[in-house]
Amino acid sequence: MQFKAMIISNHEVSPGYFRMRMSAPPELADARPGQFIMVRVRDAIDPLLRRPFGIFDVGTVASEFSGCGPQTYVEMLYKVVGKGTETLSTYHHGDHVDLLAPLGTGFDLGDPDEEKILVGGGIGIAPLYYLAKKLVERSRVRFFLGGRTRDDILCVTEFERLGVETYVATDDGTLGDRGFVTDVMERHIRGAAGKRTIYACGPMPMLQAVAGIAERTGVPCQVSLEAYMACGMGACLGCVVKGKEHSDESPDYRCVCKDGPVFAFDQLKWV
Amino acid sequence: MQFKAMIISNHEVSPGYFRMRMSAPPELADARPGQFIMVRVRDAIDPLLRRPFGIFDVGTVASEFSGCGPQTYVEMLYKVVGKGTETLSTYHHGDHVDLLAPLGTGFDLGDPDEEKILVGGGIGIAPLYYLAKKLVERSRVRFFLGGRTRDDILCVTEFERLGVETYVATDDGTLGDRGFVTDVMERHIRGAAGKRTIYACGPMPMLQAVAGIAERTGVPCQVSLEAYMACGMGACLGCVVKGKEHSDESPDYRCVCKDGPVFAFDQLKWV
Amino acid sequence: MQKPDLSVEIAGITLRNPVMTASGTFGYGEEFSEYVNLEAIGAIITKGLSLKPKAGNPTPRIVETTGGMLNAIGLQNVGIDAFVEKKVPFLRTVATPVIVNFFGNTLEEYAELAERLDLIPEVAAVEINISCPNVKHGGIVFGTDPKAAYSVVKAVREATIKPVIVKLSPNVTDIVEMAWACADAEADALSLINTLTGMAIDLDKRRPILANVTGGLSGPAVKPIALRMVWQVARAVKIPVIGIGGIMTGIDALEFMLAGATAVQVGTANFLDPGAAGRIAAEMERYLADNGIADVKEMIGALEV
Amino acid sequence: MQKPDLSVEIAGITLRNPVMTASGTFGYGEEFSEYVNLEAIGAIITKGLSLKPKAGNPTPRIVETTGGMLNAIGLQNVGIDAFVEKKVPFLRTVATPVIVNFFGNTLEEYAELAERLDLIPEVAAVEINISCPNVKHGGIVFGTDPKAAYSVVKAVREATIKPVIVKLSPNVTDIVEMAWACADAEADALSLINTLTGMAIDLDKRRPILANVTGGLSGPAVKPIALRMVWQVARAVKIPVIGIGGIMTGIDALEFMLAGATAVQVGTANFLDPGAAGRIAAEMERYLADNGIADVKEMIGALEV
Ligand SMILES: Cc1cc2nc3c(=O)[nH]c(=O)nc-3n(C[C@H](O)[C@H](O)[C@H](O)COP(=O)(O)OP(=O)(O)OC[C@H]3O[C@@H](n4cnc5c(N)ncnc54)[C@H](O)[C@@H]3O)c2cc1C
Ligand SMILES: Cc1cc2nc3c(=O)[nH]c(=O)nc-3n(C[C@H](O)[C@H](O)[C@H](O)COP(=O)(O)OP(=O)(O)OC[C@H]3O[C@@H](n4cnc5c(N)ncnc54)[C@H](O)[C@@H]3O)c2cc1C
Ligand SMILES: Cc1cc2nc3c(=O)[nH]c(=O)nc-3n(C[C@H](O)[C@H](O)[C@H](O)COP(=O)(O)O)c2cc1C
Ligand SMILES: Cc1cc2nc3c(=O)[nH]c(=O)nc-3n(C[C@H](O)[C@H](O)[C@H](O)COP(=O)(O)O)c2cc1C
Ligand code: FES
Ligand code: FES
Repeated sequence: MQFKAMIISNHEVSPGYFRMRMSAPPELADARPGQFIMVRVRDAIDPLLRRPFGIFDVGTVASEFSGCGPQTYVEMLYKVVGKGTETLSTYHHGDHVDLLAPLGTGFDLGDPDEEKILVGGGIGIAPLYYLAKKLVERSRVRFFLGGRTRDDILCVTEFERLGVETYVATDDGTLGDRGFVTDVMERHIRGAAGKRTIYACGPMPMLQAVAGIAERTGVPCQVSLEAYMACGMGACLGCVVKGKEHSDESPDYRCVCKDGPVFAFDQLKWV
Repeated sequence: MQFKAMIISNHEVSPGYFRMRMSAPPELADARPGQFIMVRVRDAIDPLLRRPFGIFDVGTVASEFSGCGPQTYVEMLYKVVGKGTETLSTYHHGDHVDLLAPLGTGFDLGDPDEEKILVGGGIGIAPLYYLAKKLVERSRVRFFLGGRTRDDILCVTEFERLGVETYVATDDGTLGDRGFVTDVMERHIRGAAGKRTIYACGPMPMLQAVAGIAERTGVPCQVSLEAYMACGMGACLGCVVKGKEHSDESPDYRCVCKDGPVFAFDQLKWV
Repeated sequence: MQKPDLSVEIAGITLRNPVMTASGTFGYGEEFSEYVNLEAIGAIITKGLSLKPKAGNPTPRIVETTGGMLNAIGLQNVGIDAFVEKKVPFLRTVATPVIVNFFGNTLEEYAELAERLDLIPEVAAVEINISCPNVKHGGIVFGTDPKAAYSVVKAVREATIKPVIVKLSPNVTDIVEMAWACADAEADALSLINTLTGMAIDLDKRRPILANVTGGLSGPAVKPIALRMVWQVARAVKIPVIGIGGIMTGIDALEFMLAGATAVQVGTANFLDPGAAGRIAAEMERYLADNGIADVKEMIGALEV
Repeated sequence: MQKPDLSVEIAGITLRNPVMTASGTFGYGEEFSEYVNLEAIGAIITKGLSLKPKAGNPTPRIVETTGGMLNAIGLQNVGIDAFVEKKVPFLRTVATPVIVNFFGNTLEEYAELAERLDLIPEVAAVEINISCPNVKHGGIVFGTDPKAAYSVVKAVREATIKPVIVKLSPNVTDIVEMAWACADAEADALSLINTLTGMAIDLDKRRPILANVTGGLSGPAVKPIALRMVWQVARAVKIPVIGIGGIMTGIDALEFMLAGATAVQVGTANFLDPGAAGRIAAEMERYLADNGIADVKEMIGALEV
């Protein structure tokens, strides 16, 4: 869908990280966790391309008092890294942006009887909140959250409020354990019995570590990837990633935008 | 001078016309009428070039009550015509723009004992208000103001408040006389005795008509021109206009930005 | 006033309006069908096709630059067999001309593919992408050498009775010379411009951003260059010219027509606004109506210089 | 850490930093002296000079495009006599190397002007603008034909003992071939790119916006093309290369150096920000300091591909 969204709120949740709520048509309430949106930052030429962001949350509110009808909203959580996100961070309630949403496939929620392990690195937690919200309805969910320093650890309270058990690690030990969140997660998996699935999103080295753990422990794992995108709909072939069977002779490229951004880790070629 | 100006106010004075007041360093209070400013509309690449605008007014205010020191301001009056002016029109109190000011030479205030005839077409009145403010201190000033329709007639009250006699003409007769303001002005000059100087700013056909009248009546006349500009300081040679002596063999180009924007009409080649 | 007539004719094909989607920016049409009424656009030009499937380049393949973007997709495509099997069935359902953009690495490959395309009734015309290195002749790019361009166009011309459009590369000293060579080889129309070769660098990593090092620049940044080349070529040849490069609005499209283009293609704009092609056609219609112009064909080459 | 060393050497001239002002965008230096400390920049390159004063083109001469601008100033300049009389006295007072950009309409004019410039002690080096038509040879542009470029560079080379920089036009199929021709003719350095030929149209008036119809495109829009050409040329020749095209920040400038440039020139940026040249040098210094790089020369050609 393409629509003009009104910004409902846009606030800094940690230095350099913003959470933005935008109005959306009712159909968006059916978006699947792991799907993403593409934002046209300004109705102008610079920045030129749309910027992709995970869906942090969707929902519908109806004010009991104002008598307004129900209003669907979509939220994103973003980090200011360049001119697009910087411009977004200046927007206020009442400003508008043009959105394409929902895009991509999303996470497979899988078997309710198993434990769900969520692993997020830095801003990589963005698509995991909406996922957690869906998963806790049916499964036990643990969330492993890592970042460089404590300012990069976002929304712990929000996850805990869902009833998710949350584990934090920072590279510098300023919050939670010192070290890699993937190590904390691996220790947990090794110690525990029963079936589980890992859902991961974050920087590539973290995803590689997670894929390694999944490989070693035989735990199924879904990862959400990022890639430079132009169209977001499988047309430009700008965002591809190497599929499992890829070789130079017999290429197997998948579109992150259309075939992903979520992939079962064993469907991809890791280096 | 180059400085960051804070926007103090920016409001629509007539459909599509805005008046914007910006903070300025104290030196700007010495700007001469007819000088102009170049505005960097956004601290970004699009729009790329600065936009030139006449100085509508400058002044200094000191609040009696707040105890703040005196604050110099500069004002411009602008018409929304393209992406630069459209962006400007969205700015609010507290936003910032980067300015080069004051640029160019400005009007010659001339002999106080003569009558001053100001002729403005549409947004061409912009540099005439500050001029009128200076002139009324010493001379009798009449202001002839023309536009397509009544929405293009701006700031009549402001001029009258200065003690300027104001005559209005519109092409469609929706305000003042129907017809060209230059005809009204010519009738006035022909009927009157004594010395006078004409100061004119507006679209090229109007300036050509004014120059014709000046020529026929022998009344000295200064015109303020517009030209596409890149540097605003005489370096790029983008803004030139043909001087009186211009011919293909012996070129005589003048920079509107540096040698102007105000020229004695008999210094220019009128086609 | 009546609705303005937006239809134009290119190489014997009548288009309901002059706005086509540029190759490589619109997939095979289906991808965009949710966002734009495919039957509101002039023609669909499909992603550059080759005989065999092509892997394309490693990633990153795209990067934004000021007012434009670089791409080094590397002509990844499904190959002619999968095209016929998987893409044509959808295109058959759309009442809009389909033009197939294609390329080869040798003269023979160009000719063979043209023969294959000749047999597909859904293909209204072919567009030859000549911006490819000729692997048999030391990699000299077909699109920058008039003789090589002549021979590839000639080979295709002889292999198909479908209208042949040749897409010119702007990376040349003299675009008119290239246009003449293609016209001499009996091209039915010329389209220009393809992308300009450019590069972007990641300072911190000290590496090119694109895995392929260089890529093709497109988008509004290149529009002045495209407009100039279209103007030069349209004055120099008798066959119709299709203008491409940075078109974002109906105004842009009409400027290209004034410069001499009979039709236009919209590329990068599809990424900002998936409905761009339909919107641009509508904007053209509005402009014509507002200005009392009955027929868009009046605009072609109407620039006064 | 100590302050990074920003100095570089081009053709025997030591520059305090690699940032020069591009010809035609900085007048004769004096115009900008209120906004930028002229002694904080690497070198001043003056407006293209000819033997006789030149009128330039009719107006409009400039127009903004997306991410760039077109100019068709038409090389208006005061001529060598007025230059010596009116511009050199100011430049003499500035402790910054002055490089004079110049052009001619014939080989002989180039040589004659070079001889005149050779006698002016304030001129640290000359930069030849070869993007001009050779009036004696049917208007073929010196800058797009390697043989013509060779002969004009050779003629200048023989007429002066000052360092000779040749400024290359990007409007060519093969920039490396042009670079080779100039290096063969014993140019001391190459600067690139000059502007790309483009055009803009006023739809309502149905006319080109520039009175000259076409103009030269500059600004950030062209940066990817400039970066690619600098990279190609720097790998191909042994003489130093000066990078030009859309440089707005210290980051941009350092990217050009990674691509192989020994120094850079800043053009259009001067219009947005008259202090651009000084600011860019300061931004380069800050980047080097922040990244523990002691000498800017470490960046030259340090791109890993
Ligand atoms: C499917 C998907 C989901 C994402 N979800 C989120 C999210 O929820 N929150 C969040 O903060 N970020 C997310 N990102 C990354 C986000 O898209 C980039 O941070 C953003 O595009 C940067 O834009 P910019 O203009 O600020 O940066 P610039 O560096 O100025 O951008 C320049 C260009 O590079 C592209 N680019 C830069 N970084 C990235 C990146 N990491 N991934 C893809 N393209 C990039 C931009 O889109 C743009 O085209 C996601 C990316 C993808 C592909
Ligand atoms: C010395 C001088 C004083 C001026 N004073 C005023 C004033 O007080 N109030 C006012 O409303 N306008 C004034 N103008 C005109 C004003 O500069 C343009 O209306 C404005 O630049 C348009 O910018 P834009 O981005 O909205 O339009 P666009 O059409 O998008 O601008 C595109 C380009 O064309 C240039 N341009 C467009 N129209 C003009 C024009 N009429 N003159 C010069 N350049 C133009 C722009 O600067 C820009 O580079 C003045 C112009 C000059 C030269
Ligand atoms: C991502 C991308 C892929 C492209 N693929 C092709 C292609 O396969 N064949 C081709 O002839 N042109 C291809 N092009 C060039 C476009 O068709 C068009 O000529 C160019 O982008 C200029 O138009 P624009 O500025 O409107 O984008 C591609 C362009 C882009 C941006
Ligand atoms: C207004 C203007 C005038 C120019 N005049 C000259 C000139 O006289 N001689 C020359 O060699 N280059 C001239 N140039 C080209 C610039 O020196 C420079 O090569 C070009 O603008 C690209 O750099 P930029 O993108 O930083 O502007 C001119 C450019 C502009 C914009
Ligand atoms: S972003 Fe275009 S195919 Fe994925
Ligand atoms: S605007 Fe550059 S010389 Fe006047």
